[in-house]
Amino acid sequence: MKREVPLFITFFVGTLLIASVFIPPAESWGENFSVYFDIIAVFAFFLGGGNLLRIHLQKVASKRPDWGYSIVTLVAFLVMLAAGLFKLGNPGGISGNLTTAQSWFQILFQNIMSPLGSTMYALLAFFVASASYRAFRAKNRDATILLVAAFIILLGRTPFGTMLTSWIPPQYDLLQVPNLAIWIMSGPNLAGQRAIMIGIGLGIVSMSLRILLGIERTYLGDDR
Amino acid sequence: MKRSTYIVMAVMALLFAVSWYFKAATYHGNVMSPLVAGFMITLAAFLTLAIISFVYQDNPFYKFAEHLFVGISAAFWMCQSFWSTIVGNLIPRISTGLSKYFGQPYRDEPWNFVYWLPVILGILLLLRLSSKIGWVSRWALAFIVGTTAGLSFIRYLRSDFMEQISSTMVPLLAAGNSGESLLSNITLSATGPFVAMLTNWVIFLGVICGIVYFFFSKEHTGLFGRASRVGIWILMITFGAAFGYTVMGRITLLVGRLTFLYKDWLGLIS
Amino acid sequence: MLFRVAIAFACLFIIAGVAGQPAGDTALAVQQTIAPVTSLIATNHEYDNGTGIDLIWVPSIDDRLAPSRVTGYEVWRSVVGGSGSRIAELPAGANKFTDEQCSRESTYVYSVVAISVAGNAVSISTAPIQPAREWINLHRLNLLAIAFLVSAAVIYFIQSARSGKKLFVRKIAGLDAVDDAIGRATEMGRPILFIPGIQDMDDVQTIAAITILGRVSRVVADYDTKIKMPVSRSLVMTAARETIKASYMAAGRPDAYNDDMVSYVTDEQFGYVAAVDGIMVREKPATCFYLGAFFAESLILAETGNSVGAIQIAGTAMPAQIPFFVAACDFALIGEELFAASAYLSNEPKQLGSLKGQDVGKAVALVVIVVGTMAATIGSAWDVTFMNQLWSALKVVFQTN
Amino acid sequence: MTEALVVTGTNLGVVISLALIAGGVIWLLVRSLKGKEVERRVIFGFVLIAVSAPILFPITFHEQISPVVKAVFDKIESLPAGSTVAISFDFDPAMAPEVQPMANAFTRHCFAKGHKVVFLSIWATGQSLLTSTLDTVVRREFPEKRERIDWVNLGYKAGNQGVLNVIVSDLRKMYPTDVNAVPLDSIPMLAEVKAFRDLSLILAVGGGFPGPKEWVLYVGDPGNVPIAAGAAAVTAPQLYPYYPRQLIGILGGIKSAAEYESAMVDKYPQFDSVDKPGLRMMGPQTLAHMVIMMFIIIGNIVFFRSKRMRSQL
Repeated sequence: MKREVPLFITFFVGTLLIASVFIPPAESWGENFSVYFDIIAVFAFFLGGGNLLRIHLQKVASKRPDWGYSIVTLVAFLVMLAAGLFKLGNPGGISGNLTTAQSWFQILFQNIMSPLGSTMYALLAFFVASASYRAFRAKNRDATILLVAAFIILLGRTPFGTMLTSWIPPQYDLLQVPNLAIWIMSGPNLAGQRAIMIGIGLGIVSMSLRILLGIERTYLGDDR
Repeated sequence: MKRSTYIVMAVMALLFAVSWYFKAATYHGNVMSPLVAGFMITLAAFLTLAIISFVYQDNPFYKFAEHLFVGISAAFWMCQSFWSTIVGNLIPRISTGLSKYFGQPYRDEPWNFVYWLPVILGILLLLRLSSKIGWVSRWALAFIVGTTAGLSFIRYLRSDFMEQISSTMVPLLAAGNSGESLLSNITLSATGPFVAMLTNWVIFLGVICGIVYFFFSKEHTGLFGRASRVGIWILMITFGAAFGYTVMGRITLLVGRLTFLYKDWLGLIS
Repeated sequence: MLFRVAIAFACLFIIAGVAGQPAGDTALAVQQTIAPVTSLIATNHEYDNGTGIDLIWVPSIDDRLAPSRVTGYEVWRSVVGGSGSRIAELPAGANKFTDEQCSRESTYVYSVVAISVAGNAVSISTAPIQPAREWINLHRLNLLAIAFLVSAAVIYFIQSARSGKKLFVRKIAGLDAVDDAIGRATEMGRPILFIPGIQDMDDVQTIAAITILGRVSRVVADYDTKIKMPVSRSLVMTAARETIKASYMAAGRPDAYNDDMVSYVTDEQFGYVAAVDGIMVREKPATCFYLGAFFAESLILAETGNSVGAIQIAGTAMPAQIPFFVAACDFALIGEELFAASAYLSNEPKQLGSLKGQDVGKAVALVVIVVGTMAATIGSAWDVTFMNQLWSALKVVFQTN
Repeated sequence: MTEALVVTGTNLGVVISLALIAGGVIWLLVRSLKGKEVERRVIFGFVLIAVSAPILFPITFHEQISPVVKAVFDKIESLPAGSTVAISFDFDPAMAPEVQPMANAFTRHCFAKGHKVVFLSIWATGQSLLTSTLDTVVRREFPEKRERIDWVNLGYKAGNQGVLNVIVSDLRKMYPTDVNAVPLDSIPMLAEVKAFRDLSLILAVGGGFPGPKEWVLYVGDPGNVPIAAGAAAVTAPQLYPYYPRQLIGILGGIKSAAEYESAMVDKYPQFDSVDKPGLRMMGPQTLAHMVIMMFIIIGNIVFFRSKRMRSQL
C-alpha cells in the first residue's frame, strides 16, 4: 500500500495523459486530469498554510530566538486570511470580485505585499552590479569570452554604443555595437540556447519516462 | 537593547508619523479614507526602505519586513487559489447549495461525481499534517508527479526537441547561389545576405558543438573533444550575452522602486 | 477533401471574374437584395472525438464588391428530425466555420445566411451529415514515432545496464566537490543549506534535486552534519522529509532525523527569498547547494551566500539563470548536467542507462541536423531534386504543426 | 537612436551626477591601482546614484524598433479588425515595472485596431495587476469599450501548465465563468471562442514560470496558435530558439517596451500624451549600464595588476 499504490497512480495518470495526445476520444480525459491536478494543487497551498502556522506557533510557544518576529508572521497571515478567505472589507460581500480596488485584500496586496516583493526583486540591481565586478574578469579563455560577450551586449543596449560606432559605413554596419548586440542575440546566443534546450528537453523526457515506469522513485522516500 | 537602538526606533517612529500626517493631508483619491491612505503609502515606503537596508547589513527592520512578507504572501496564495479554483471550478460541480451561496452558476454535467476524486486526494494530502498516517499523502503526491511527467513528456519532446531540430535545418548558402557570386559580394551589412548566411552557419555549428558538449557517455577527446571545446565557447557567449541582456531588466526593477519613493511618497517628481 | 476545396476555389475565381465587371452593373445591383453564398459543403472534422463538422463555402458575390454589401453571415444548423437554430455569427468575408458542438448520434443539415441591410439570402442546405470519430490522430504519428524511439533507447540502455554492462559517464566538473563541501561544513561546525529551487513537485528539475538530496543527505547523515532546507512548496517539503528520513534510516541513525530540517516558508517567490537571505546571514552556512529550478532569486541567493563566505554548488536547467550561477558560484552544473549529476552521483545502473539513452537522442539530433542542413544547402543552391525531397521528408518528420 | 544629450536646465542634475560618478570612478581606479579591492557597498552606492539621478532629472531618447519587436507590432496591425486576442498577465508586482508597460502597450494597440481582448492570468499575483491595467488603461482611455462585448476579464486559475493544457482545447472546462461569475456562455464576444486554439493571437506577458515558454509548449505548438512574448529581459535570451516559428516575436525587457511605445506613437499620434514608462526608464538604464561597465573595467585592471605582481614574485 505504501509503495505500490502511488506507483500505480503515477503510471496510470501519466500514461493516460500521454495517450490523450494521440487518441481523440481520450482528449477530454487529459483535460479532466489537469483540472483535478489544479484542485489538488489548491490543497497543497492549504497544507503550506497549515505548516506555516505550526512552525511559527511552535517557535512562539518554545520562545526560540526571534520568536517575536514569528508573531508578526502569524498576525499578518491571519489578517490576510480574514480579508481574503472571508472577504472581510470587500464591498461586494462573499460573492464579490476578490481584487476590486476597494477591497481590503487588494489594499493589503498593493501596499504591503507588492512593495515588499518588488523591493526584494529590485535588490538584484545591486547584486548584478557586484557580481559583474567580481565575476567578469579575464581569468582564462572561457571567462574572457563570457566577459567580451557581456560587454558588447551592455554597450549595445545603451545610446552610448551608438555614439561610439555610428561612423562605421552601412556596408560594414554589423560592426556597429547595437547591431552586433542584436546579432549576438540571434546568432550565437540562439545556437547556445538551442543546444541547452535540446539537452534539457531530452533530460526531461527521459526523467518523465523513468518516473512513469517507477524506475525513479526517490520522491516517495524510497531507500532502495 | 542598546540605547542607540531605542533612539533609532524613536526617530523612525517620528518620521513615520510625520509622513502619515502629510500623506493623509495631501490625499485626493476616493478609494479609501485619507487617514488609511496616508498610513498605507507611508507603510509601503517604510517597508521598501526596510528591504533596501539589507544590502548594507541585516537589521531588525529587515527582519520585521521579512516576517511580515512571509505571513501575508502565504495567505495571499491560499485565498487566490481558493476563490479561483475551489469556488470557481470545484463547487459548481459538486454542490448546488454551495454554488448558490457563492453566487456561482451550478454546472449540471453527467460525470460530476468524479470531481470528488481530487477532493479525496486533496484531503489525503492534508493528512501530512499528522505524522501517524502522513504516508497516505503519497497518493496525492503520486497523482501530481504522474500528471507532471505525462504532460512534460510530450510537450518537451515536441517543442524543445523535434521543433528545434527542424528549425536548425536551413540552407547554408543562398538559394540558386552556389558560392561564386557570393564571394565577390561580401559586405558586413547587418541586413545583407552575407551576414544572414554567416548567422545560419554560426547557428548550425553552434548547435552541433553545443550538443556534443552535452554528451555524457563518451570521453571528450580527439575531434569530439575539439567540438566540445567549441561548444563550451558558444555556451560562454550565450551566458555572457544573457547576463548582459539581463542587467537592463534588473535596473528597471530598481527604477520602479525608486520612482515609487521619489514620486508617490516624497512627491519630488510629478 | 482536397478535391472539394479545389472546386470551391475554382468557383471563387469564376465569381471573382464576374465581380470584376464594369461599374455600371454594380450600380444597378445596389437596388436588389444580395446573392446567397454558394458551394456550401459540410465535411467531418478530422481527428476528433466525433464532435466537429467543417463547413466551407464561397462568399456571396456581393461580399466581393468594395464596399461589401454583406454585413455578415449566420450559420444555421438543424438536426434531422428536429428543430433548427442559429449557431454562429461571422463577419463579412468569412468562408469557413467549424461546428465543434455536435453529437455523434445526430445527423445535421447546415445552411448559411448572408446578411445585408437590404435583406438576407439563405443558401442551399448541405446534404445531411453525421460526425464520425477517429481513434488515432494521424497528424501526430511522427510525434508518436519519435516518442517511441527515444523511450525505447532509454529503456534498452537501462535494461542493459541492469544486466551488468559497464557504462561510461564522463566526469562532471563540480560534482567531486560535493563530498569535500560537506566535509568542510562538518569541520567548521556550520550547517549546510540545501535549496531545491522554488518550483513544486510538478517540475522535473525539483525531482532531480530531490534525487541529489538523497545522496547529499546520506553523506550528511554519515558525517552528522547539520542540514537546513527551507522550501517554498509544501509538497517539496513532504518529499524532502521522506527523502532525508530514508537517508538517515539507511545510515542506521533514524533517531538523529528531525522534521525541522525541512521547513516550509511561503509559496511567494520573494517572500521565500527574503526569508532564506535572513537564514543565510544569521546562520552563516559553510556550504550552500542550489539545485533545481531557479528564477530571479538565483543571483540574490548566490551573492548573499558569497558575502557570508559559503562554498556554493549550483545547478539548474533554467537557461536564464545558468549565467548567474556560472558567474557567482564556485561550481555550476549547466543545464542537462543537473539531470546527469543525479545519475553520476548515485552511480546506479538505471540512472546511468537512461543517460546513455539520452545520448542516443542527442546523436539522432546531430545526425538529422547535419543531414538535413546539407540536403537543404545542396538542394537549394544547386537545385538537386533528391536533396530537396530529403529535406522536406525530414521536415515532415520533425515538424509538428 | 539618440536625439543628442542636450544640456538644458533639467539636465543639470544629470550633469552633476555624471560628474559625481566620474569623480568617484577615478577615485576608485586610483585606489584599485594601489591594490585595494572595492567593497560591495561602494558598488551599491554607485548604482543607487546612477539610477536615482535620471529619475529625478529625466532624459528620454527615441528608440529604433528592432526586428523581433517589429514582428509583434506588425502582427497586431495585420489582423483584421474584430479579431479576438488574448493578453495573459503572468507576472507579479516585482516584475511589473519591466513587463506591465508591454501589457499596457499591447492593450492600447489591440483596442486602437478594434480587436476584442480576453484578459487572463495564470499567476495569482497577476490578477491584481490585471485589475490595475483595466482601471488605468481600459476604463480610463477607452471608456467606449464595453466589458464582455469588447473585452472580458477571465481572472486567475491555479494550476500553472495544467490550466494551459485545458484551455487550449476547452476554455469552459477551466473557466466556467469570468472573474465576476458571469457564465462564459452568456458572453457575446466569446460565442465563437470555444478554446484558445480559436484565437487569432495570444500575447503572453511574463517572465517566470509559467510564462511565455509554457504558452509555447502547452498552447502554441499543440493548438497551432500564433503566440508573441512580452518577456522580462532575463527570460528573453532563452526564447530566441522559438523565434520565428513557434513565437512570432519577442519583446525583451524595458528597451523593447520603449521601442514598442515609440512605434505606437509613430503610428498612432493620439498615444503621444499617455504615460510611456518604457521610454521614461531608458535614462536610468543608460547611466547604470555605464557605471557597471566602468566597474567591469576597473575589476579587470585590478585583476591584471595583481596577476602581474604575483608573477613578478
